Amino acid sequence: MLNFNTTIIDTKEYSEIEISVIEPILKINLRGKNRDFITKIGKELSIITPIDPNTSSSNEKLNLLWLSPDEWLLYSNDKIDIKDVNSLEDKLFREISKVKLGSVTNVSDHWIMINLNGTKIFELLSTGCPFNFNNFKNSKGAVAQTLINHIDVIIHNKNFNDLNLFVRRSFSSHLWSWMNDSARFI
Amino acid sequence: MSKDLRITNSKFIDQTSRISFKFDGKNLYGFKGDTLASALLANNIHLVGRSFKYHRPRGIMACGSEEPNAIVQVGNDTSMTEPNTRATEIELYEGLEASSQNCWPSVNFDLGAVNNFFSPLIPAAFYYKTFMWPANFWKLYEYFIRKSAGLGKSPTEPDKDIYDHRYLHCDVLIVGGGISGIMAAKTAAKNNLNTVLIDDKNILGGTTLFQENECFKINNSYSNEWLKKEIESLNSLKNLTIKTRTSLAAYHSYNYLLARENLTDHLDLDEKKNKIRQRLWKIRAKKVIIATGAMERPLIFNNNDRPGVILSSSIKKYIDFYGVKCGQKISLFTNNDSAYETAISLNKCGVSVNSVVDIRDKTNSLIVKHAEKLGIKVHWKSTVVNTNGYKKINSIEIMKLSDDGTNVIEKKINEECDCLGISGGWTPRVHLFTQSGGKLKFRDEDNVFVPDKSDLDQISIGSCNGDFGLDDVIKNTVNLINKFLKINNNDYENLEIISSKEIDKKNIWLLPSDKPLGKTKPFLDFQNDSTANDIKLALREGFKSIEHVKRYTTTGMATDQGKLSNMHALGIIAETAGVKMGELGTTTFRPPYTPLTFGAIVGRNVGEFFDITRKTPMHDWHVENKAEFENVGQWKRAWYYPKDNENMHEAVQRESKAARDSAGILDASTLGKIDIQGSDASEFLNRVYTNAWSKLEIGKCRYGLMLNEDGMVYDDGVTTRLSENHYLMTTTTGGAANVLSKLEDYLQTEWPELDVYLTSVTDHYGTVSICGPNSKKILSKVIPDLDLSDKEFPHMTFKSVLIDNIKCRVMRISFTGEHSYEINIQSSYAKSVWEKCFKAGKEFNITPYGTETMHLLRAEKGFIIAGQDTDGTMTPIDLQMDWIISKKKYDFIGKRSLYRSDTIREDRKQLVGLLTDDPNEILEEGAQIVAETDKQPVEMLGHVTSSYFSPNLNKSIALAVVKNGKKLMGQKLFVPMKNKTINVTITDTVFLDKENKRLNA
Amino acid sequence: MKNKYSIFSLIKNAFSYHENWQRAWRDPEPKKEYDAIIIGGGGHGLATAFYLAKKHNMTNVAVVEKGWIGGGNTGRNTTIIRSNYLWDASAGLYDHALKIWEGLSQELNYNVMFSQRGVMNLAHNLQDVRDLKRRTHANRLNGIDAVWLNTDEVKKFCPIINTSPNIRYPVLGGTLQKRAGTARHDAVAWGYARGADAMGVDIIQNCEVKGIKRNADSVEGIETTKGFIKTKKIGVVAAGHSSVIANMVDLKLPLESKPLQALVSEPVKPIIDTVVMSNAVHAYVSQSDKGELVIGAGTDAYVSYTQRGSHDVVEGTLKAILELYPIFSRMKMLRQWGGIVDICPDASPIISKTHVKGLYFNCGWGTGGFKATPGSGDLFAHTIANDEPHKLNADFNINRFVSGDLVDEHGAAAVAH
Amino acid sequence: MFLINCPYCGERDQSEFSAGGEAHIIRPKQPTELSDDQWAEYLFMRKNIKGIQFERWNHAHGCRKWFNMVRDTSNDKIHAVYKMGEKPPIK
Repeated sequence: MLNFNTTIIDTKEYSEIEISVIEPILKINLRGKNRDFITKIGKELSIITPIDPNTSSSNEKLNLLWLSPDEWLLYSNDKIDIKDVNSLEDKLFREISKVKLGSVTNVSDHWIMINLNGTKIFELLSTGCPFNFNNFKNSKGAVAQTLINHIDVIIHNKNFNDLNLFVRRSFSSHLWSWMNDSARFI
Repeated sequence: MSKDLRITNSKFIDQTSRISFKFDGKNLYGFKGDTLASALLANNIHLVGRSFKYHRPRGIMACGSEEPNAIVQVGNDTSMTEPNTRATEIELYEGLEASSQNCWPSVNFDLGAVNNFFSPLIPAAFYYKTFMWPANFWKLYEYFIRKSAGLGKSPTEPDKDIYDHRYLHCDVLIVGGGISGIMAAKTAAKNNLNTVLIDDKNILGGTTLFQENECFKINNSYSNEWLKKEIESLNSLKNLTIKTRTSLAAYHSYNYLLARENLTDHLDLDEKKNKIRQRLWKIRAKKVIIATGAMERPLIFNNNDRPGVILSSSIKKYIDFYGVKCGQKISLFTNNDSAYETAISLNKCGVSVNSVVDIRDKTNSLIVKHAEKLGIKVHWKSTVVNTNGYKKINSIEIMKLSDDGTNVIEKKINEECDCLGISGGWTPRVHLFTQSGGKLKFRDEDNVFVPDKSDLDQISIGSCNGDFGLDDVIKNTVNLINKFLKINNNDYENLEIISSKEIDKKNIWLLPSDKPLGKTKPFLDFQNDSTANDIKLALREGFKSIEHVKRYTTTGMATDQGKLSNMHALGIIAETAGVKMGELGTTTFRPPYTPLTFGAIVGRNVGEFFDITRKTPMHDWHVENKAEFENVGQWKRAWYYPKDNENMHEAVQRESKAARDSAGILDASTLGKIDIQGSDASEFLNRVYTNAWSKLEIGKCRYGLMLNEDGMVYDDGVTTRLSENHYLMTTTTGGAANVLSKLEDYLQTEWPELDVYLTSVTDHYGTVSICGPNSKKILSKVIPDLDLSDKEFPHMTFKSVLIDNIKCRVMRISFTGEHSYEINIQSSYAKSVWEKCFKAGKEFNITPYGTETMHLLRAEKGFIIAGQDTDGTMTPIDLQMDWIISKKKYDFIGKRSLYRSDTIREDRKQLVGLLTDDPNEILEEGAQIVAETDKQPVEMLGHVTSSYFSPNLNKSIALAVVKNGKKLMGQKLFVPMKNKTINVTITDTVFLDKENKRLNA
Repeated sequence: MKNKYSIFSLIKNAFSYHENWQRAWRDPEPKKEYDAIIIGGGGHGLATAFYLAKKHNMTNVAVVEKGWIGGGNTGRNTTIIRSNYLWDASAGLYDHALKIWEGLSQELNYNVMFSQRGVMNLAHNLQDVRDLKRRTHANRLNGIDAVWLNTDEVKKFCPIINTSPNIRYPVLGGTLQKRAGTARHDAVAWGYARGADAMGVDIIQNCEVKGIKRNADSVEGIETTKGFIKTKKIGVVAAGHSSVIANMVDLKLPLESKPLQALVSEPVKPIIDTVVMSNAVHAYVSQSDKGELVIGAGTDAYVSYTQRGSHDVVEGTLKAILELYPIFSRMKMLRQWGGIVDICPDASPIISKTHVKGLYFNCGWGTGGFKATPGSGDLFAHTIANDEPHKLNADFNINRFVSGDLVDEHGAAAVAH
Repeated sequence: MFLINCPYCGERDQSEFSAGGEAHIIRPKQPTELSDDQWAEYLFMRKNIKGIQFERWNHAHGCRKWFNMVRDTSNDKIHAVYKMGEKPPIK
């Protein structure tokens, strides 16, 4: 049996900040331009496809993040079994890519999901992120693609002071230690 | 500490807590609230440094960031010492050690002072006119010049302190916590604007904080008392953030500002450790309000640089704020009213004021009258023509001014004093405004530059906007803020204000003397030792623009950036050249406003965080197995795996041999991988690669070469057709990011009509590459139910399979020329698959190999590495890869460039193989290749791009690019090294297995 | 030359309180016509005029400058001078310049403080090593004094460099050119101006070129803020503004003008006695005679004529400085500024005729023009005087961008600064 | 550091973007028909304007979309941004 390794399996706590890696999480990249594509994924996932920039929509299982006018990131709320990832990927691929509506790509291991929790997480982010969180903070579901200390990240405002942050796997251990180093000084 | 210099009634100095410190090795003490400067003055120490050029004794002259003289070396720990620090800005702390700079052996006895006697020989820019003979002696002259130049000493050990960054976004940023800044902050915050107020001092209030004077009252209380209440009221405002000890360093366009917050510099030595020393705030403000105040100007006259000559307003701060007398017998010299405030403060504290020398005719503003009531003597229409004393001023010479102010008349009066306060009027601090691109206008009546136009959403208020009277400051501040923030209810309307108004103004940039100018030393730039004479010399020699004069005389280029000298330099230029100052313009003020430590600018991105480190899924395995790593871009790649105490060569020889004899395993996860989907995917590939793709069967792989539009090889890799409209493209490790964005660029801008979607999956897949004659056996153990027969699974095809129910893609492709497979699997399982392969390969002595061996193996087969065998100047034809250029395709990226007159030339540099006559001689990569050995300089035909000793061929092999190489097969050439010449022969680029038998072995 | 400079002239003038020094150059009004006009009063332009007069007896020449001479990139660069370039053409060009530098103070009777304290280029990865070794070999065969240093030798030559193998990108070695070094930038402009002026060249400051008058195939003169000036030969040496001039005659150049930033620290006693450049850990540093650390930052990626760049560039540069010199963390940035550099796609300059008769361009020096000043002036003067390039600048013609025969220096990973 | 208004994501810090040079230089549809001069024109020759310039930017660390910008290169003032394929809002 092959065993599963993620880059970091850890949770760190600081004053009013908790940082933890949550894996395995399903992540599927969806791309498409036309209306049918939008409605199709909505139907397949029973979720409204967010078409407003920097927004997302969710149901009890899944979150769908707007990444660009023709790109979305789908991810699961909870840890998930690989079989379920595969079947959902196959299903979507059949329904979308095969019929030339767009593209469906499994990126579950392309991204690592880091959860940030606590009242001081935005201070933590401000140590290396030029993004203006003043409004983002208070808008549940908001999505931001930006940089943290030169590393690309996708930030999903899951809940009040509860963020999911996505970073490319090969960068994740570097970002992890940088964030933990930052947290010492908050 | 000479008791009598410290008075006891200061509210700002805590005389109950004594702080001991060291200056020039002497143990001294001051109190909490002191700066190093105030403490030194309280200890009757004025002489703190020597000037840059003449090494003249210099003393404390100001009380803030404009201080030109009192710059000291703080600390003597080799890693923590800090040069060129202003004594006027150092808050006193327990354990502080400071020392004078630029003097030897000591500030009191400085050998450099001989320069002062040579000063007639070394006017401005003298060095351009001499040191030219004998020609080769400059090195020697320079050595001494360098030794005598420079101020403090750099640390010689790494800094132990920590620096940090923060981003901050706000509605309103207010720079400066003086009276107008505080009014602005309160108003903005009360109107629900997210407001930030910063001030470089440790407490708010500016100079009004200690302005306790009959002539300046607000609502019937002293202005300082009124302000104190206002400051207290700020604490209740929830959307106001106040940052003290924070100085604005730079104001860039788009209201992007940098501010440095000092967090530990004021703490006792033992409290500093493991804390952030300085934090750089990167501020984005919707609106900026500049309230940075004004600086007092000196006056320019003979020997105006002696220790004890201090700006009048600084004397006032030292007495009113720090409770320190700058002297016992103080004289004042002014061209405006503010010196009288100083006189009154001194008088109040029982310091005898000899007299005020005022260049104006008698004036009777409120404050002057008040001063005279107190019996303070005034020399009207007079000037100081000289000061006496060496290490400290001991007397001044006063003369009457002629009516036009150009001459001195009547007899000289000598006045003893131990301190001279000078006031040349005020200069608004417009530095930040101009940094941000704002344009200034010149106000003739009082000779000041004030803010005029700006493209940014900002205003200047208070004295930095040219309002100097208390009533003007308050009135205009209220109006400006209301307009700027678009509000109408303002607490500060209809305040009752008493404020002395300056009636008479008079200004003389260079005061007349009884001596000829040449015999005097009227200093402008105290730190760089430039005088009015130097300015005039520059003009005389034809240096007319302010920038020329500044550079020729170095005026304004010292560590104070000319805060005190710029205006006078301009004034004297204007006077001498007979132009209006307004037309002359100013020099550009460049960031930072005050010098900024490199540490603060860099923050925590040092050491491990200097740059990102990217790791593959198998990284830990490589570490456990003692791999040496190579940096490839930001990736850490296994370079080779030394056994016992093998060196790199030995390890690589072993790995290479094993890979060909039995089996090798390589971590190829860093290769870029792009998932391509869409009905036009094939057409897209046709356009980006040089070869044709439409006919590639599903399940097959193909090698592709990507060019730049200039026709030069850009990247390469194998692309696999997974299904009708689905491809997986691989790129080089270094090229991954650029290739993806380049392809996105073409899709979005040039070919929007194509139905193609790209998604990077570089990090999603780990890639295990196993090669060698036994790779097939190994794979069959790892994936038993996969038919590996050449018929079912031939070279350049792929299979989608499951390993323990985990999907993966196995490509049968080869970068080594061996029978080999690449397993692509989700990164989470890649390490596990790697270990599985390794275990399965044990019996075949499977050998992990790194990038170095990979390079050797591919070189044996003559496969290129883009970036090593190509350098941005090689076309596919140059690489002898004509076969990969589709003749049928109408167009692809870079095609047209291949047919330019110089790119189709036959005699370009072309990739060839090289063999050394001596098979054990390994060529140096980068070595040049020539046809003749006896000429110098000699034409270079090309160079060695790759070179190795091949254990499999048991001889050295090399790839090279050689002019006209294709035609030179078998030709003997030379590789000239420093101490020998190596004979080589041009060969084919494929050294091993030309028939590709091993691929199916 | 009128009032020759020397220690004796200084002593002599000391007695008259330096009140008898003559002007370094006149301040003439433009004549009606010149035999040649140089547009741009920077180092390159003034040098061109100087050599037109000195070597080609063309003294009826004017240099027109929009602002003040030497106020552009000449006075804004980090003054690094070296000739260890890869390609023969570049090596020939830059070493020609270096040879002139070696006697320039005497030639101009103006101390340009050319200080040959060596320039070191560091390697931080295996490809760096290959590229730098390749350059060193090429240099040696071109008769240029460049040697390869291993890490210990690097440390020995510049002890304050952090050569620990444990840093992110360890120093794997480097090349050293001992004849290379720095010079005093202002002095170069002023020295050439004084020299040219003495031979009769008119240096006309505050004179902006508004247009170029031409007939079907050749130039007739320039329109300026000081009126029309007639001439048959125009040499454009306008650096960042080259395209602005080119657009006046509907000529497009393969140039982009971008902000290049530099900074100096506060002065300190001697701490680094050479010039160190690094490409991979992008930073270069030297110490001025005044004691300031002179540090070059990179260029921004966008076109701008503002002489300002973005802060990220400065931050990135100092980050690299602290990686290589952790002892500088407490040093303070005193001044930061920007220049506008005109960059060619192949990071090599253009010294060339154009299809318009009598119109010549000297541009595209990118971040590395200062070092070439004397050579560039000499070769451009030759090109203008003879209407033919000198063999040393023949390869730097505009046509190479059409034929594809580029002199690709960054392709060859040479640091262009 | 500019504050750039990405036509898709809104105002973001300059560090999220990468500059792509002069805009509206269309890649020739039939390169093979061009003379060396015409091809060089497309490949290398640029207006490099001092003043109002139309240029390409990419929100590289955001939505990864390319878009056009109207910027005054003499003072770095951004006058407008618009999507690829759209007409410039300013002449």
